[in-house]
Amino acid sequence: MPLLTPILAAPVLAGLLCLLVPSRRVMAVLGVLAFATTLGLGIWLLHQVLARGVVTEWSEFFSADALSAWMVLLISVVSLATSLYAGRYFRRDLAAGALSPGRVREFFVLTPLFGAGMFLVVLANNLGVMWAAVEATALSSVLLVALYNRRTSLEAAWKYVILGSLGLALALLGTVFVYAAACKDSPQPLPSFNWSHLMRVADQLDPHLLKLAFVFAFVGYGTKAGLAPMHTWLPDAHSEAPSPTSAMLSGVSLKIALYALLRFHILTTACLDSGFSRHFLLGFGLFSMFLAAPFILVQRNLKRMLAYSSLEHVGLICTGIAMNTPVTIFGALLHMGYHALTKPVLFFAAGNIHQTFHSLDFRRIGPGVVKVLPVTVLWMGLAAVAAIGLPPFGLFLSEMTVISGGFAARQTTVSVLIVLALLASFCGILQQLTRILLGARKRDHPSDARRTDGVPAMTLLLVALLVFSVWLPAPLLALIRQAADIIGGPQ
Amino acid sequence: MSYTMDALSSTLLPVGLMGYVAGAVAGLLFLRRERLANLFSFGCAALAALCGVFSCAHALATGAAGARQSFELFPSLIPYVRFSIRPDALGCFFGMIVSLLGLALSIYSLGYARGYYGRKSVGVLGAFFNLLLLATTLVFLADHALFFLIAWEIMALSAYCLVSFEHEREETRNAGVLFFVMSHIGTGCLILGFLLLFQASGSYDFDSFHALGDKMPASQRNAVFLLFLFGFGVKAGMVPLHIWLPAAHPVAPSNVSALMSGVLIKTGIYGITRVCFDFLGTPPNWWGVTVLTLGTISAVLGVLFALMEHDLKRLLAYHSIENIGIILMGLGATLMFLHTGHPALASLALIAGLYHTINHAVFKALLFLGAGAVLHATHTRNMEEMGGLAKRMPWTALFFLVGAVAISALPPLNGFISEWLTYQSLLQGFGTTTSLIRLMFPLSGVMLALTGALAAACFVKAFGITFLAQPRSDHARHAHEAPFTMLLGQGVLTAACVFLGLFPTVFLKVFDPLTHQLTGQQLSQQLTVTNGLVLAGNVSTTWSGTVSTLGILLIGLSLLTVPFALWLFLARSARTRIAPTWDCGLRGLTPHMEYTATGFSKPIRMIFKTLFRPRREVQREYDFLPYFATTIRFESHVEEVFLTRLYRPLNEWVLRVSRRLRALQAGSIQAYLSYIFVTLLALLLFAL
Amino acid sequence: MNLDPLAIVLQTLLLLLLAPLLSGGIKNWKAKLQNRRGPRPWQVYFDLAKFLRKDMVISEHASWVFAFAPYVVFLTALVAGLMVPMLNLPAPLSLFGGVLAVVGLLALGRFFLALGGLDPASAFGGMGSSREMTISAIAEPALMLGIFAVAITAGSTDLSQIAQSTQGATWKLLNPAHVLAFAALFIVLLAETGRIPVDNPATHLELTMIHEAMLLEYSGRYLALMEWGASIKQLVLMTLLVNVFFPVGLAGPQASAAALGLSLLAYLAKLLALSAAVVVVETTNAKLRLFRVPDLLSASFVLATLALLSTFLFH
Amino acid sequence: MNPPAATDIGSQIITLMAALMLVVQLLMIGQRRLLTSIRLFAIQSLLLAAIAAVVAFYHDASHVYVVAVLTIVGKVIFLPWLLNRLVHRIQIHQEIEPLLNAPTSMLICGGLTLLGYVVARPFTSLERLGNNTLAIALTLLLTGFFLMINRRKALTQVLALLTVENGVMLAAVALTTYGMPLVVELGIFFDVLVAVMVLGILVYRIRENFASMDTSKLNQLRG
Repeated sequence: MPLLTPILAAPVLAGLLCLLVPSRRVMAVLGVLAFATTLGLGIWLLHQVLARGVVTEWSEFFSADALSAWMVLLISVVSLATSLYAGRYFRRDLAAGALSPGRVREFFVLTPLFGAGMFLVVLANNLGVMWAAVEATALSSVLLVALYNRRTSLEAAWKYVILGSLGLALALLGTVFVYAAACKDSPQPLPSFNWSHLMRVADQLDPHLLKLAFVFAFVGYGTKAGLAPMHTWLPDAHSEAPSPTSAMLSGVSLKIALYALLRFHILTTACLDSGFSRHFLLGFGLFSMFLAAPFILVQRNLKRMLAYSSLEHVGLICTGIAMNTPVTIFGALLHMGYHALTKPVLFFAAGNIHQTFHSLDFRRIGPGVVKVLPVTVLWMGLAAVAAIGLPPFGLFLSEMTVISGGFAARQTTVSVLIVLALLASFCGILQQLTRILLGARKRDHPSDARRTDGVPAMTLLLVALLVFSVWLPAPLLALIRQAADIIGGPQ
Repeated sequence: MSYTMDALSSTLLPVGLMGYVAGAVAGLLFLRRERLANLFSFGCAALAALCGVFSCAHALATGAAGARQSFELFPSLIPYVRFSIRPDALGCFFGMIVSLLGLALSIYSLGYARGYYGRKSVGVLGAFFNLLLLATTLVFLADHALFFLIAWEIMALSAYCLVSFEHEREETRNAGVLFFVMSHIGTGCLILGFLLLFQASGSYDFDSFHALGDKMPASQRNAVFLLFLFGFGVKAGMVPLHIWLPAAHPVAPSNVSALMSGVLIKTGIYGITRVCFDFLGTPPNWWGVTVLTLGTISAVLGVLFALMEHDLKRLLAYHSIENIGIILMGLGATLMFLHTGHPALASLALIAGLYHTINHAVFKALLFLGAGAVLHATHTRNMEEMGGLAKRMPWTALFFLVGAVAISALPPLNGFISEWLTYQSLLQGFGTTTSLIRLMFPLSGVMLALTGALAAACFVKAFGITFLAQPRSDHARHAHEAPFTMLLGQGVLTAACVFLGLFPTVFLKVFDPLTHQLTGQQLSQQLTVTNGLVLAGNVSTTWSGTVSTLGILLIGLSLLTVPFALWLFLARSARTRIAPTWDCGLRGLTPHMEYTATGFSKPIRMIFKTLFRPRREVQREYDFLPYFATTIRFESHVEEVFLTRLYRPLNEWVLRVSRRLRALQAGSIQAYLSYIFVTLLALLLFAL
Repeated sequence: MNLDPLAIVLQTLLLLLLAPLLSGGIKNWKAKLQNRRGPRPWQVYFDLAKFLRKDMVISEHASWVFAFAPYVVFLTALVAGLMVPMLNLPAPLSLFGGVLAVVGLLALGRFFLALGGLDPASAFGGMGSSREMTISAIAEPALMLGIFAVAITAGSTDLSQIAQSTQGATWKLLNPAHVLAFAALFIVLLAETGRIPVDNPATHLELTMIHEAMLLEYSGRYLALMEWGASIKQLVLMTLLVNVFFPVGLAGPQASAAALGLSLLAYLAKLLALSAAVVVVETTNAKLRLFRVPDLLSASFVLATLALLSTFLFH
Repeated sequence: MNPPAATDIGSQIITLMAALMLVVQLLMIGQRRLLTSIRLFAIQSLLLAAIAAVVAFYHDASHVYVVAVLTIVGKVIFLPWLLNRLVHRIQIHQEIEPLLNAPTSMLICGGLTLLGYVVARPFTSLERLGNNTLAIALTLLLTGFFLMINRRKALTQVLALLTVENGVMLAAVALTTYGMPLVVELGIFFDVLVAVMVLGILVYRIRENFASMDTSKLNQLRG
C-alpha cells in the first residue's frame, strides 16, 4: 500500500479540483480535507518510519526517514490550520472588495500546490528533484505574496522572486557539484544521485568539490531559509502576503529550505568529518538571532515584527543544530515543531487585526485592540507569550534544552550568546505588543469587528501546543530523537 | 498521633496547590458572573492559603520539615525536566509567609474586588491572583532548577498581568513592561547561573547542587554568585536594580501591591538564601562585604526616596526597597560570619534577616491594604488630597498606625524585634575578626539607625498627612469606612504584627529546623531566657543583651496607674471643651493652611540636596504687590538618580543603535543582492 | 534573674520627682547667669499641678490620636528611665531591654509627639513635627555610634552591664574612646532635649520653635503629661550620660540603704555638674539656623566615629 | 569510442564556445538596449546548446541531446520571444544609466573572472572536455550576479538571472560526463520556464502599478 504517493497526490488533487469547483466554501473544504488526509497519512508514516527506519517508493525515487516524517507532520498541521482559517478570511476580503473572486480561487489553487511542493522537498530522494521542488514552492508562493496586487505587495513579490531564484540558482550549482562528485563514471546517473546512495559513498567523495558545493548550497538555500544577511526578502514577503500565506511561509516554508540545507550539511559533515559546515550554520545562526533583535525593538509594522521574530527562531534552530550534540539537535528540532505551532496563530491574529483596522502600522492600530477584538487578542497574547519563550509553553523547554545541551557540551560562549539574543527580542516583542494590544481605544473602532474569526484554527494550534508542551507522546519523542541522530550522525 | 498529623500536613500541601488551581479555574469560568467569580476565586484562594499555613507551620513546628523527601508532582517527558517539589525547612518558612499573606489578602480582596464590579472583569483578577499565589508557592517549594524557573516565569507573567490589570492608563502599561523586562533580564542571569551549576553537577536537581560551590573552581563560583545576586537582586528590588519597583507596585490593584511587596520581592531573598547557604558552600569574604554594602545602600536610599514621595503607594513601595536592604544586611553579615567560621553567630544574623523578612511581609502588606482602603474611599493616591480620615475610617486608621509603628522599628512591635536582632549580630560581629573589615559592622549598624529614624519621620508624615487634621479635598471629606471583609483582612495582619512583636521567643522555634538545615545550629533555646519572657541576643559568653517587648508593654500599662491616680486626686472637676484650633486671629483655618506632605519632608530634602537635586517652580500672580498674591502655584521635583543617570541613557542608546541598523533594510533590491553577493564571495574565499 | 518590684517603684518615684526639679533648676541657673532672678527651681511642680487641675480645650479637628499621644510620650519616657541605672546596678528593668530599647522607646514617644503636633491641623504643629523628626533622624546615628563605641568595649548592649564594665578595673578617666564618645553624646543630648543651639526651650510662639510648636494645641492634663514626659526624657538622657561614662559611686546589687544614700549624693553631684555644663553652653551660644544643625550633629558623628576607631586601635 | 584526436578537437570547440559565451556576457554588461540584450542572451543560450550537443556527440550520450534540444527550444526560441513580447507590451526599450559606469563594471568583471579561475583551479582535473569551462561557468555566474546588482530595469534583472542559469548549466555540462539525470534536467527546465513566466507576470503588473520598471523605485518596504 503506497504511503508517500498519496501524501503528494492529495494536495495536488485538491488544488486541481479547486480550478473547477464553483463555490469558495467548497474550495476551502477541499483544502482542509486534503491536509487532514496528509496529516493522517503523516501519523501513519511516523509509525512506519519507527518500524522500518526508511520508507521508500517508486524504486527509491521517494524515500522518507525520520527527519522527513517530522517535516511532513509540521507541513500538514500548519497547512491544515491555514486552510481552516482561510475560508472566513477571504470571505471578509471579498466582502470588503479587497480581492476579486478570481484572485481568491488563485489562492485556493496555489496553496495546496505550495504544500505539495513542500511535501515533495522532504520526500524526494534525489537532490536534484529536491532542488526543483524547492523552486516550485518558491514560485507558487510568489504569486500568493503578490495576491493583493498592491504596490507594496508587488514590490515584496518582486524582491522575493528575484532573491529567491538567484539563491536557488546558486543552490543548483551546489547540487551540480555534488552530482559531479557523486557520479564520477557510473553509467546510470539517477540512482547515484540518490540521497541513500550518496550517504553510502560519502567518504569517497572529493572533499574540495563538496566544500565548494556546500558553499553554494548554503548561500542558496540559506537565502530561501532567511538566514541573515540573505534574509532581506523575508520581512517584506511575510508582511505583504495574505495572512494565511504568511503563516505558511514562516510556519513551514522557512524550515523546508532549512531542511534542504541540512541535507547538504549532513552530507558534507559525513564526507569531510570536520566542523566545516557546522561553523557556517553556527555563525549565520547567531548572526540572524542578533540581527533580529534591534529590528524588533524599533519595528512599526505588526507582521514585519513577527517576521523578524521568525528570523530569530530560525537562527536559534540553526545554532542548536550547529552545536551538534544530540541534545541540542533534539532541542532544535523540537523548537521547529513548537514554532510551527505558534507562529501561525500570531499571523492569523495579525490577519484579523489587519482586516479590522485596515492597517498593520502600530500607530494606526493601537492602543487598546483588546477592546475591539477580545478573543483574538487573548489567543494572540497566549501565542506571543509562547513565542517569547515563556513557560508553560514548549518553546521555553526547547530553548532550555538547546542551551543546557550547549552547557553540558562545554559550549558556554555560544549558549550565553543565545540567552542574550533571546532576552533582547523578548524585551522588544513584549513592549511592542503591550503598546498596541492593551490600553483604552483612542478613536472609535470600526463597528464590524471580527470578534470570532479564525478562532477554530487558532484554538487547534494553541491546544496542540499546550498539550505537546506538557506531554510529548512516546512515538513522537522517538521520531525526533531518530531525526536528531540522522542530523548529528549516530552518537 | 504526631505521625498522622505530619501525614495530614504533608497531604494538605498539594490540596492547597489544587485549591489555587480551582480558584483560577473558577475565576475564568465565571467571567461574566462577577459576584460568583469574586466569591469562588478568592474563597478558594483563602481556603488554599489556610491549608498552606497549616501544613507549613506544622512542618516547621514539629521539625518534620527537616526530614521531608522530594516528590514529583507529575512526571514529565521532556528531557532534563522534573516537576519535583520538596517542602524543606527553608521552603516551608517562605511557604508559610506566602500562605499567611494569601489568607489575609484573599479575605480582603472579597471586599476590595467589589470596587471593580461593572468596570473590570473580576474573574480575570481572581484567576491571575490565584495563579500568582500558586506560582510563588511552587517557587519556594521547587526542588529542580528548571521547574523552579518555570514557576518563576509563570509568577512573573501573572504578576505582569496583575500589574497591568488597569491597563487603560499608559502609566500602568509602561510600569508593567518595565517590571517584566527587568525581571526577565534577571531571569536570564538566573538561567545562566543555574546552567553553570548544572555544568558542574550534571543535573538540575537541587540535591545535586548542595554545597556544590566547594567543588567548583573559584572563578566559576564567583560568576555564579554574581549572576544570582544580580538575578535575584532585580526581583528583590535591591539598589540599583530597584527602579521597576516604585513604578509597578503603585499602579497594581492594592491587594496585588500588597502581595508583590509582601511576597513577590521575597522570592529574591529566598533565592539568595537558597543559593548562598545551600548551594555555594563556604563563601569568600568579599561576598558578605558586597551583600552587606548593597543592603546598607538600599536601606538608606530606599527610605530617603520614600520620604520625598507624596503618592501613598509609591511611598510604601520605596519602603520595600529599604526593608529589603535591612534583610540583605542580615544575610550579608551571615555570609561574613560563615567566612570567619562563626556558625552560631551566622545563624543569629540569618534569623535576624529572615525574621525581618516575615515581619516586612506582614506589616508592608498591612500598610498596602490600608492604602488600598484609603484609595477605595478617596479614589486618589495623592496624600496632598487626603487628611482627616482618622475620624472617617477609624479602624483603617488604627490598623495603618500599627503598621506604621511596626515598620518604623519601634517597640513593642515586630519591626523592632528583627532590627534588634540585626543590631545584636552586627555588634557581636565586631569581635569576629581583627581586620579593618570589622568596622563595617558598627557603621552599617549606624546606617540602620539612620534608616530607622528616617522611616519614623516618613511614617509620621504618611500617617499624619493622610489620616490626621482636616480633609484636604472633597474626596477625603466624603470618605467612608471600608467594608467588613477588608477590615478583617487588615485585622488578621495586625494580629500577626502584634504576635510577632510580643512573642518572639515563641516564634523563634520556627527557625530551628531552618538554621539546622543551613548552618547546622539550633539557637531557640539559647536565645530564650527566663521561661520565654525575655529574648536574648547573645550566642557567646563574651556578649550580653536582652529585650522583652511583652515585659515593656506590661510595665508600661501598669505605670498607667500614675496618670490615672493623678486624675483622681487633682483633675476630678476638670472639664473638656471642643474648640477651633487657634488660628492667630485669622478668619478660621482652611485646609490650605495645613502643613503639606511636601512641606513636611522639606528639611530632609534640603539636607540631602546633593542626592535629590530638587528643582522647584513657583508662579505667583498678584494684583499690586507681590506680598499679596492672588494665586501661587508651587511645583517641586526630585530626581531619581538611577533612572535619570543610568537607565534612561542606556535605553536611549539602545534605541538609537537599533534605528541606525534599520538602514540595512532600506528597500533597495540592489543593496540586498549585493549582501548576498558579498557573502558568497567571502565564503568562497573562506572555503578555498 | 527576676524583677524587684521595690526597685521599680523607687526608681519610678525618683524619675517622677527629680525630673521637674532638674528642668526647673536649669531654668533658674540660666536666669542667674543672665542676671535675671528667674523662677524658683521648684516652680515646675506648681506648673504641673496647675495644668493637671485645669480644664482642657481640644481642637475640633483632632482625632483620637491627639488624646492618645500624651500617654505614650509620658509612659515611654518613664519605662525608658527604668532601664537606665540611677542609683544601683543593675537597673530595675535592665533585663527587659538595654540601650537599644531605651532609644527605641524614646523614638516611640517622639513618634506620637509628632503625630499629636500634626493632628490639630495648625501649621505650627506641622512645622514642629517636621523639624523634630528631621533633627532626631540625624541625631540618632550619632547617638547610636557613640553608644556602640562603649557597648562594644563593654561587650553588651545592656546599660547596667556597660556601667559595670566601665566601673571595673578597665575604667580610666581619660580613655579616649570614652572621652570622644561622651563629647559626641553631649551634643546629641542638647539636640534631643531641645536645648540651644538646636532649639530654644524658652520660646512659646516663634517660627523657630520646635518642641513647643508641637505642644501648642495641648492644654490641661495632656499638657502636663507632655511637659512632664519631656523633662523625664531629659533626666533619662542625662542619667545615661553620667552613669555610663562616670559610674563612680554607683551602688552594686542588693546595696544597703546607706550605700544607696551615698550613691544618690554622688548621682546628684554628677547631674549638677552636667546640667551646669548644659547651662553654660546654652548661655554662651546663640541658636543655630535649622539648616546649620546638621553640621553640629555631623560634628558629633565624627567624634563618635573617632571613638569607635580608637577602640579599634586599642583592642 | 572516438579517437583521442577527435576528443581533442571536441574539447577545443567547447573551449572556444565557452569563451564566446563569456564574450557575449561582457557585451551584455556593456549593452543598454533591451532588445539587443535579449538577442545576446539568445546567442549565449545557443552556444550553450551547441556545447551540450558536442558533449553528447563525443560521448554519444543520447539524453544530453535532449538537453541541447530543450535549451534551444526554451532559451533560444521561447524565452526571447516571450521577453520580446513583454518589451513591446510595456513599451520600454532603453535601460537607464546603470549604478556603475561601463569602465568600472568592466574592471569588476575582470576581477570576477580572475576569482572564477582561482576557485575553479582545483577542479580542472574533473573536466571531461575542454579546459577551464568550469572557470568560465563560474565567471558567467558571478558576472551575471553582478549584472543583476548593477542594473535597475526589472527586465534586465530577469535577463541577468537567466545568464546566471546559463552559467550553472554550463558547469553541469562541463563537470558531469553525461549531463544531469533526465528527470532533473526536465525539472530544472520547466522551473526556469515557469520562473520566467512568473517574472514576466510580475514585470507586467509592476509596469501597470508603477508606470515604470525601475526596480530602484521599489523601495517602500523598509526597516
